[in-house]
Formats: sequence, structure tokens, C-alpha cells
Amino acid sequence: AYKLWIPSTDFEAAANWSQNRTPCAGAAVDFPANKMVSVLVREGHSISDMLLPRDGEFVLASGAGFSAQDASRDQGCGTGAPARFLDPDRFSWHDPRLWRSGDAARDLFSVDAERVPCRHDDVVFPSDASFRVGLGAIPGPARVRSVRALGQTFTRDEDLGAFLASRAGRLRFHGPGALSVGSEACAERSGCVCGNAELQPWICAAMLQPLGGRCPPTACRDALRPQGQCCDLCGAIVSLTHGPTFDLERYRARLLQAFLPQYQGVQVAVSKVPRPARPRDTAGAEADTEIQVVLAEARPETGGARRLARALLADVAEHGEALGVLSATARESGAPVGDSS
Amino acid sequence: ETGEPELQRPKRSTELQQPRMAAERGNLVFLAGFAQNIEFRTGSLGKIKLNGEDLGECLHQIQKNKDDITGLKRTSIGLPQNISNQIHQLNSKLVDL
Amino acid sequence: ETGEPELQRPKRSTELQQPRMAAERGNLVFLAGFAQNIEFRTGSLGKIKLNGEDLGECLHQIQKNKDDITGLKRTSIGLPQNISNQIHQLNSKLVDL
Amino acid sequence: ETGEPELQRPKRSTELQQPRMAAERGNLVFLAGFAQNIEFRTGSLGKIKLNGEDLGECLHQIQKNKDDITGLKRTSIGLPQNISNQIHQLNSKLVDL
Repeated sequence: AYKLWIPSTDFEAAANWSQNRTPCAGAAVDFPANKMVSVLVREGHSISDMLLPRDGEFVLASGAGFSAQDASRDQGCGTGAPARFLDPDRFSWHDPRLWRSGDAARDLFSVDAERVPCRHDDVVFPSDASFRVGLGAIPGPARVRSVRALGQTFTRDEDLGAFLASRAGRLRFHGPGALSVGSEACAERSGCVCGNAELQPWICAAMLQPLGGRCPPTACRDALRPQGQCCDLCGAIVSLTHGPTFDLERYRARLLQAFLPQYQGVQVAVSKVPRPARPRDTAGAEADTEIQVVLAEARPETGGARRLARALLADVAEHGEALGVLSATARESGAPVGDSS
Repeated sequence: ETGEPELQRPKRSTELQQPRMAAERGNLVFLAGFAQNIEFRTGSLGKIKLNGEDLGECLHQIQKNKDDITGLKRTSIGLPQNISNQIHQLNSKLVDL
Repeated sequence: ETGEPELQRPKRSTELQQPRMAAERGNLVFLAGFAQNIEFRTGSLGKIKLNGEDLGECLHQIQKNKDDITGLKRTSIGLPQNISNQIHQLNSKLVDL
Repeated sequence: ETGEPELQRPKRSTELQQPRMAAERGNLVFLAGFAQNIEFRTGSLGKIKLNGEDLGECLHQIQKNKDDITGLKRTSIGLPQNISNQIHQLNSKLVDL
């Protein structure tokens, strides 16, 4: 599985500019003086004035460039405040919003901690965009299988370290955190634990930072908090105890084809998670992991997640052996908020 | 013709006349097309370098070469004239013998 | 578009081929890729100026210096030969006396 | 100093340290800070060209011109001395007659 980095530091990306638009013709442009950044320029721009970062670069795609245009009197562009390029250090590796999963099962979602690259993931920084990533101060290095950047794939720490220390690397990666590659690909048919549990406080802090660090209110009582999720949600969680023949991808496909079409409005995430310590766990050969099936619904009054959870339990009861599922349990959130029961 | 009518013309044609830096098939091109210049300026302690060569020193050497050439021209015109005069005198003396 | 992961593709170095304007600790650096050029092109009225010096004039002066040197070499080879001949003739006349 | 800034914007102190690209009366101006350099760098197969002229060759020509001038100086000092000696000998012989 791979995870693709989304935000760019491209000149033409409107979101990189103070007024949420690229500088217009004749604009004055400010880059922060002391923020290293590599900026891909794809088009031609007329500018009246541009302050460059003290350490940075502008990579010119074919046909791109800059021309001089004195601050225009007529267009009202050069007269206003300069277009400011926003702090390129604002993108954190640990922010789940900044990654896109390359998994084919596009109609499933991932819990927040698994949206950030997992231990077995290949990480891809698009080669046709400029980027900058902050590696925060976390207890250990962020571990992944490989990192692909600038058209090179790094699978050994020595190679990655040399890249990160190079000028090209320093223009794109910053912060006190470390990055480590070389993990095995996930070879288990039943899936692999993501391995980001320890990072969850940082992941959630990054994700909730625009919300002031607080989760939005839920629409139900007794909301659930799946493993790896930053905020409570309404719906249900089905936990599957898996046997040796369980196939995670097949089970996902089964959900997508046989169940989800009948439960519009329910979003599903399926992954292997560490098995929570239970007081009366039967000791023995049972795996220390389980499959977490998260059934989330934005409008809990429809009850779709509850019905789907029961359907999945019934499915295990009927086909458990064929699926490689030994047992299944479900938890459900409570009544919708505002329901006077 | 450079000043006024430009303002009314569509953006495209004025752009063509603006000096610019652009990428062309991987080459970095500085174009001073119309009557406008492209200028590079450093402070008094800064240098302009072309593949490691200090442009200031190159310009200084060009001027020095030019001055040396001027000096050489003066001697190469003055000296032969002087020598020609001496040879002419020698010839005269020989004839006088 | 950022669509494909390109995991399978061989090491691409297009990134390295693109020209760039960089700032390195406040120094302004213009870079072209491995086999790419940096080109200055001027129209008839446009100039490239480096710290106030017209680059076109500098190149012109280099060529002018070269031409002057070619001229000087010709005279400094031709004239002495001419003079040597005259001195040789003078010597002959002296011997003939 | 490098010339008149003529820029509309007020200067913050950090601006003085930041490299800058600006339009000045239609000219495109690249500015480096007080003690900072402006550099042009190509890969080993790349060239810096002005209107088709290879600037690297031009810089090479400056050095070649310098060497040629050194050679010319040597001959233009050496040869006349040699010739003066011969003329002096001729004069002596004439006197001896």
C-alpha cells in the first residue's frame, strides 16, 4: 500500500497565498525571508517586485518564468498589499488530512491514525509538484517501508539520510523528527497493524489544530471511539477475531460488493488493530490482533450502521469458517442527540 | 512608440515586450526583447560569477588588455619610426662617404 | 496532476533537468541542468547589464581586443623583418666600401 | 554602489537581506543583498550564451588576449633593443672608416 502526499508548495497553488489566489499581473510578491522552500513554477508570471527567501529555489517548468511589469495603475493589483506566500513549514507529516491512500478500495475510509503512513507503507511525494514536510518532535522516527521523492525511491536509511542532509532534502524536509525506511512490506493476508498507535497524540493534535484541538460534537449519545480515530463517532464497531485463513482484502471486497450498496450513508473502515487487553481473555493461541470494522454514519437516526453491524454478525455466524473469522462482537452508539427517549 | 499605446493593448502583446526569465526546453533564458533591459546587481561587496569566474575580474582584465593594446600600438608605431629615422641617417652618411 | 505513484518507473531525473533560480544563504544563483544552457538574448534595443556593465559591449570589446592583437602581431612580425632587411643592406654597402 | 533603487515599497530590515526580483521602469532587475553574490551555473555540458556567443569561450579569449599581449610586449621590448644594437654597430663601423 502506498500513501501519497497531497499539499504542494507550487507557485500556482492558490492555497499557498495570503489572499487564496495566485499573484495577479503586476503584483508585489513576498516570500518569507527565513523559510526554506522549493517552489515549482508552471506558468509565466508578471510581477512588479518579488522578495525571495534567503534559502530557497524556484524550479521552472518548461515555459514557466517571470517577467517585469511595473506595479499596474489600472488593474488594482499592484496597489494592494503584496501577495504573501504562506509559511511553507505549516505542513506536518503527522497530519492525516495531508495524505491520500493509494489503496484501491476507494469507497472505504481509514481511521485517522492509518491515514498517516503506516510502518509497511510506501510513501510517495509526487514528482510533478514541489513540497515541504515538517517532521515533528515525536518519540522515535516515523517508520515506513520506502520514501519516493524527486523521482528516487529510498529503501535504505543511509540513502535516505544522505538525501535528507542534501540541499534538495533540506529544502523539502524540516523539523526535529526523524524518518526511517526499510520496513518489510505487509506479507500477511490478514493484514498488518499500522503501527501508529504511539503517534496518535501527535496525529490528532495536527489534525485538530484548525479546530482549536477539540473534536466537533457528535450527533449521538454514547458515541464510540474506534482505535486510531481521533474523535468519537456515531454508528457501530464490529470486532472480528481472525483465524489464519482470514484475508483482509477479500473481506473488504465482500463488504463493498455484498453489503455497502444496501447501506447508503454508512461509511466503513476495516483494518487490523492490536487487540485491546481484556480482563478475562482466554489465554492461548488466539491472535493478539483483531479486525476492527468501523461503521460510521453522519445521521445516526437512520440506524443504518446498527443494521449493518447486525448483518455482519449474522454473516460471521453463517460463513465465519469460510471467511476465517472465529468470532465477532459489536458495539453500537446510543440514541441520536435530541431524541427524547 | 514605446510608451503610450502599450497600456491599451491586450495583456498578451505587452507581455511579449516585457523583459523576462523563462525556461525553454530545460534551458534558462533571459530575454531583453524590446527596449527594456535585464539587470543584475549586487551590493559593493557582492560578486557576479559565471560558472565560477568572477565577472568583475574579467571586466577588469578586458579593460587592462585594452589599455595594454593602446600602449603597444603607441610603441609599435613610435619605435619603427624612430628606427627608420636612424637607418635613413645611416644611409645618408654612407652616401656622404 | 498527481495521479500515478510511479513506483514502477525507473529513476527519473527530470527534476534535475529543470532550470531554477535559487537563493543560497542570500546569494542569488541561476542554475541550468547537466547539459542545459543559460542564455541571454537581447533584441536590438534591449541590454543585459551586470552591475551596470553592458554585457554585449564587454563581448564586443573582447573581440575588438583580439582583432587589435592580430593587427599588432602582423606589424610586430612584418616591421622588424623589413628593418632587418634594411640593416642587412647597410652592412653590405659598408663591406663594399 | 549599485544604482538607484527607485522601489515603491518601504523596506523592512529583512528585505535588505532577501534576494529580490523587481520591475524598474519596465526593466527586469535581479538584486542580491549587500555582501551577497549573483551566480550563473550550468552543468559540465551546459553553456552560458549571450545572443549565441559562448560566454565561456569569451572568458577564455580574455585570457588568451592577455597572454598574447604579454608575448607582444616581450617582442616589442626585445626586438627594438636588438635592432638598436645593430644600428649602433653600423654607426661604429662608419666612424671607423
